[in-house]
Amino acid sequence: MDLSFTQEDEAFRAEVRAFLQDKLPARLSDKVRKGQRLTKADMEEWHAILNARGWLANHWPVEWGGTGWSVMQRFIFETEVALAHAPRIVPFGLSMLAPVLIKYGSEAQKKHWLPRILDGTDWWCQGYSEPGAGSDLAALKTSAVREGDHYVVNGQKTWTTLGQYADMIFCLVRTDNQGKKQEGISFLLIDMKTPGIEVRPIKLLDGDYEVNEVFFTDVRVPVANLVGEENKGWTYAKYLLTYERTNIAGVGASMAAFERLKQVAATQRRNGRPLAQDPQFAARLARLEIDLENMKTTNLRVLAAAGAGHAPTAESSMLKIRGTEIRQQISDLMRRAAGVHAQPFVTEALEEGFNGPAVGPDFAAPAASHYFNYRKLSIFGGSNEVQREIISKAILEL
Amino acid sequence: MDLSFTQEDEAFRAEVRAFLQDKLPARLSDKVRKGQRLTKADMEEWHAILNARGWLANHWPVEWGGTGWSVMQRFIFETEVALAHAPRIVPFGLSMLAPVLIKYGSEAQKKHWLPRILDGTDWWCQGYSEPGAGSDLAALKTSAVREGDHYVVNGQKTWTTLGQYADMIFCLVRTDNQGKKQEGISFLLIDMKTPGIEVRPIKLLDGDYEVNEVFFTDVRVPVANLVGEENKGWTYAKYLLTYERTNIAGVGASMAAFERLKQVAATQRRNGRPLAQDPQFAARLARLEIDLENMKTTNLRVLAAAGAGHAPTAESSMLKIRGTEIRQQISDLMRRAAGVHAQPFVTEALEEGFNGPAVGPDFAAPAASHYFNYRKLSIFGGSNEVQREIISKAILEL
Amino acid sequence: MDFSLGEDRQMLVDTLGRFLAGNFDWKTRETVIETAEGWSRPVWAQLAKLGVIGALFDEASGGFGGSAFDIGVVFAEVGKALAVGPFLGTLLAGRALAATGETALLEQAIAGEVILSAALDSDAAQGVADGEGWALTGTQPVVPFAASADRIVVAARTGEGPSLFLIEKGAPGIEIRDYPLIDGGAAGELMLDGAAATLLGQAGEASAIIEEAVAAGLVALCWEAVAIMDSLKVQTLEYLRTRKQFGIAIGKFQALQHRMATLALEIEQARSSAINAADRFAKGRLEREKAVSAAKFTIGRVGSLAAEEAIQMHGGIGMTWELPLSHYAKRLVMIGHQLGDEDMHLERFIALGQDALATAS
Amino acid sequence: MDFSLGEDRQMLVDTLGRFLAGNFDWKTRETVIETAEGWSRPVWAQLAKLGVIGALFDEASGGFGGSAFDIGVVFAEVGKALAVGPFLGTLLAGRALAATGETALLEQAIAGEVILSAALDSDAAQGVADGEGWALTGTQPVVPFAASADRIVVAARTGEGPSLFLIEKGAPGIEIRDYPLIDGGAAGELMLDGAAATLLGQAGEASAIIEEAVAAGLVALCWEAVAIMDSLKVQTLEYLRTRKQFGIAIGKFQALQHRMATLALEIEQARSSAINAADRFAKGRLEREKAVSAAKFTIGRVGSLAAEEAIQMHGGIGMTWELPLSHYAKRLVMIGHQLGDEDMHLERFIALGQDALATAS
Repeated sequence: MDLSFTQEDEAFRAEVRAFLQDKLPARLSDKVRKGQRLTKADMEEWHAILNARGWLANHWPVEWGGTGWSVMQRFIFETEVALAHAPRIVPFGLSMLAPVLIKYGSEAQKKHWLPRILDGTDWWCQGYSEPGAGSDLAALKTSAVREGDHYVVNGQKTWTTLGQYADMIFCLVRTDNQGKKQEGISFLLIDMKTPGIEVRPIKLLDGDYEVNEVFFTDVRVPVANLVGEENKGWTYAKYLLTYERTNIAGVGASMAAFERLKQVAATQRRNGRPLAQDPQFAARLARLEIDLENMKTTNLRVLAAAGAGHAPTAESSMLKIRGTEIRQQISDLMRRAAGVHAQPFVTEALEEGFNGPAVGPDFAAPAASHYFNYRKLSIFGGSNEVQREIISKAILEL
Repeated sequence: MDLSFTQEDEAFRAEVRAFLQDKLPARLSDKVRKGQRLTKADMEEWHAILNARGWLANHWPVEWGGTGWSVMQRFIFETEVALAHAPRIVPFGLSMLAPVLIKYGSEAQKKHWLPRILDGTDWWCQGYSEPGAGSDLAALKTSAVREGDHYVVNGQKTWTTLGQYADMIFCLVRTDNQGKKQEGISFLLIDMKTPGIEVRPIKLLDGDYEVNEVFFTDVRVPVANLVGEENKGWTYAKYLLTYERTNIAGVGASMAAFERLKQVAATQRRNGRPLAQDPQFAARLARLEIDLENMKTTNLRVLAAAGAGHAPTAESSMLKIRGTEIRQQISDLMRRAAGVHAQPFVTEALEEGFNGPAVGPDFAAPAASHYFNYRKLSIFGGSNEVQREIISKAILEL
Repeated sequence: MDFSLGEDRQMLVDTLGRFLAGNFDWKTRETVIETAEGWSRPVWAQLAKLGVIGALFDEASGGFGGSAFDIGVVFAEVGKALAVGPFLGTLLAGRALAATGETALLEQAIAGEVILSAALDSDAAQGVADGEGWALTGTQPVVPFAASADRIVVAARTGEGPSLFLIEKGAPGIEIRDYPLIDGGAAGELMLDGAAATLLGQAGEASAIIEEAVAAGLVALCWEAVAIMDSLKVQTLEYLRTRKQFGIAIGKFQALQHRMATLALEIEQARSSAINAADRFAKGRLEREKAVSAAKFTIGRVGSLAAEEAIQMHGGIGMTWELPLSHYAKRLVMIGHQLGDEDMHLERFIALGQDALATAS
Repeated sequence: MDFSLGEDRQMLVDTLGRFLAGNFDWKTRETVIETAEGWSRPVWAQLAKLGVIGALFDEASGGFGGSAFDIGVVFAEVGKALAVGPFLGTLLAGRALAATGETALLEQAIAGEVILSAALDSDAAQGVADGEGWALTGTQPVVPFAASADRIVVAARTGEGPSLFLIEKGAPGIEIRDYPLIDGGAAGELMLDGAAATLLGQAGEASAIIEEAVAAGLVALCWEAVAIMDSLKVQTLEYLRTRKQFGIAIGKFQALQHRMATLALEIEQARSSAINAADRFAKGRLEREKAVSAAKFTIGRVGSLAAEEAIQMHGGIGMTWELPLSHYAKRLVMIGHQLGDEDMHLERFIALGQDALATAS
């Protein structure tokens, strides 16, 4: 039993920190820290910086541009990046499509698409959910009918995050209506500029645009854009859903957010004393700090097991549930800390370079928006109810 | 909207209080207040006192010995009796069997059994649950086969509360194995002295004996002891389960227990101050007080609706859940308040007249035992899970 | 004991409910909250005509009601329709005006001719005598519909202690930084720099008046909150009955059924707490304050649960602007932030209990 | 980073586990807890021979282990078997003896020849110098296996401050009111009336030693608790898979499945907290104390949940004395009462955090 990081790991951490110190633009980390909205250009900028350093695709095989890092190194990297308030890297191409291509794609597909993911040529988005297929993803209906060298795609996808910026979308489509619903699904890569595609933004309850509906009307997709075999898409989709979930708890992001919360609690006052000394708030804060410390160690235990060759399966579901609960609780305490200043909805304050008169303490401006927005964490990416089903079946054998 | 009791109700309350002041033996209320164990004689003594006043069967029709009280009067009575630390009246004959007899029994049965319930001739117990039929009560297997003027009963009942004192048991038995399991159940009255009956005590986790297994081997029961029609027992059982549930929340008992808890919190010290000023304990106490106040009003709302002719159905399930949760939480805080003195298991201290050296504060002796014993509240009487099913189906229509 | 509203109050509820359903439907609301002022003056004028504003005040103050139950039922209808408008500011300011004998102004407000608001944090401003009047300095945060108000009742500390003042729209020394609210409507930071003000009542005597006005505001918010919870429950049950996944209505999943049962139970507890607050309002100070703090704690606790569960059970669709549900959830959570949150009222309930003990002993 | 126990420690675990399974099975336990002393001297002697007691102490003190992880794994096996015996008293007293250089006595305890206990509430007794020795007066509550102990380490306040003493069985001025415990085993109120005592270490210097010994005790209790939670989980899952109601295994009911998933998740969190406590034990005081308080808070919180859910899901049968489960549940809840409960450790965690801030600034 030894929970200390190795000397090599600590040296690696120092290297990551030095890099972040050197290369992470203060303009970007400042926006992230303040909870301001990132533009497409902001995200592309950070993507390019990481790619230049060779650390972008750190979980890919080395031959395709990976770093060969251990799971522990990847954990350290993710944590440090989050603690430094770096922008989140959009995962759709890099962490979702790429692993599928690497495992199931043709040589030609890998050679064509992987470099373009690295250099940012293609901004990818995900076409999984449909209005009638949420938790029950396999119930999807968007159809792809083979016509010569093309599939003709009709249907609708939804909850497509950042689809408004995307050049490409990877889609689960139905190529066969016979048999079980999990059979007859195929995995297609579709150019967003193809005629017949329409992207409609979905306005979320916090007023933000980050998800979209994507409509397909007779969209012609070259057969070369089929990944793997026709009707085997469910296998690839499941692989994608279980791949690289060691960082699903978002420990780094929660640590960074919690540090900010702690600062707020030390300075923001209620009833004549800092919130950190308010009995109820102090108890909420302490419980959260303890939960976070516990989750961090649970995460490390899963990583250590993964490093020893035990692929985490349902353990990821525990990390997903507790990780999102903690992230939501941090945002919950932030909004509580804002007091009456949670109500003002000064959206300009969420934009870079906002110079208007502040309304309340600066952390308050995005507090309620974040709280409401983070409701998504327990819904998307496999709802926490679905994760409980997985735990119940896979770990508890009920 | 007017939540005050009427002048008549207040006069009634005064009358009840005067009676309790006058007639409730201090020896009994003292034992109840201290959480000591009541003997059979203790319970019979209070039963007789109430009967002498004519208030024992207050929910029966007047012609059979009832008082004609309104639901609100009954609520006031139950509350005052509990606040005065009177012993609980054993409900099996008085509140469970009697309503069934009154509604479904023959004239002869009523005339024979009801007066004996009042005067305490028969101590009744309940034969409902079986080892394989708990929440799924209708799965019961104890069989009664007609042989001439008798039923011959074989099988086993369990969780029979205070069966060790009982003269009589009312049982659900299977008289027909055809058709749905709810059909083919009959309602039998069985003399506990009949040959072939064996009562085995079940020791509970707190060391106490209050429930039993009852075994039936070729027990011959006169056909005259069948209540209502053969194979219609499920109807009577359901009636019994929904009857007289307006007091199911146990508001009076919780109020009395909470008052005691408040006294404890005001005097018992931790970290150099009374528990009532300990931030965590004070918050637990305040939340509980608020929950109790809310439940009290919820209960009164249900009563007022019942008084206006709306029979409470699934609302009782809400009261049962929250009522037992609150009662359990009070016992939980009592055990927490006992600190290190929750561990000592000085069972002598639970007996009347205990004069040995006290171990810790006097409230501590039964604190852990009660906490563990009260786990039953959310299990027995229709588990809280079953109550949630009822709410979901009957109120929410899911 | 009587839990029915009574005939007059039931008529008020019916009238108001019908009016809002007809004149403040969802489309209207969507339009109104995007306007600069964030509320509808014509709707307000009609509400005044219907006697809705007068229902918040007693006859001695020019109103037609004024009991805590009157306030409760009006705000329940506001909650049901998710109506936006200067309801709370009018109630708070009006109670203070009534308590200080300023019935003439209050009557204009009841008639809808004058729009009121209130800024009742007496630690947020100082008042000094200035000739015949007073000058106020300080910043009062998140004053409801501040920019729309013709008069604002402002609490400020003077040499004599907490005092109440009246300020007038556009008077020198007043600046308002106004903004929309995340739950609809608008408010503003009221920045006072020697603003000319009229004293209400006696200097230094405002504490009890403020406490009573805030207690009325708390009753209002609690009833509004319970109505919103009811609405969230109905919307969620409807969704659970119709939304299908894995071939069946998701309302058939037992895990969700049990959570909904718990939520329904908690909402009944919240309703009871709001009834208690209204019932104790006319009782002694300690009983009133304990009950309103207990209620605000309860609706804060149950409110977050109801909002979070309603969204969670809807899944993604519950997070969209398009679905009214998300706006009900936002309003409910934000009620938690008005006039003291769950934690603050729990602390206050504890402190009031200790006061009671100290008084008793 | 390495979460494996390591070869030696794994061997200890295996040996101890096998021994307890063979020599302290459920029947033995049932017999032992009904005896007057409430534990088994022969079993203890064998444990000593196996080196289990020595594993709690380092080599300098005559032991063969002594790290927090050594302590943890021993108590985990104790928890798994629900073993009763003077484990905690030996650990607490032994750590104090080791810290004050009393290794000779400790070695006898490690050999099983002397039974130790500890009463470490320095506010519960006073010590005054009495010739060459000291005299102690006061009452130490719930001292584990007090009546069985040959020597008890007692904390008491002297003119110099908190101090540690050793008292001997049967010495004048000592009275023990002993009793069984609801979770098995025994303890006693240690009533001191001028009892003759030997000073351990320096008078007034005991605080740090007591804190470190209690921290070791907290690590022990946390690991014991997690093992009990594991056992409750396994027993409950087994019951859910086999108990049928309404024609199917109750483990097929989704509401119970989701609750078990939550419980399993919480138990993993509790395990992590116990690991953290052991890991930080050798670090600086503040890190150690924050971690042990965090762990005791966590196992208190999760412990009640696990005990209550395990009983609830079993239904009536879970409440019976006959089923081992109920005894696991009782022990788990009672661990919450030893060395400070959940609330007290949360308060302590908050206070330590504020100390840290004060030191940092």
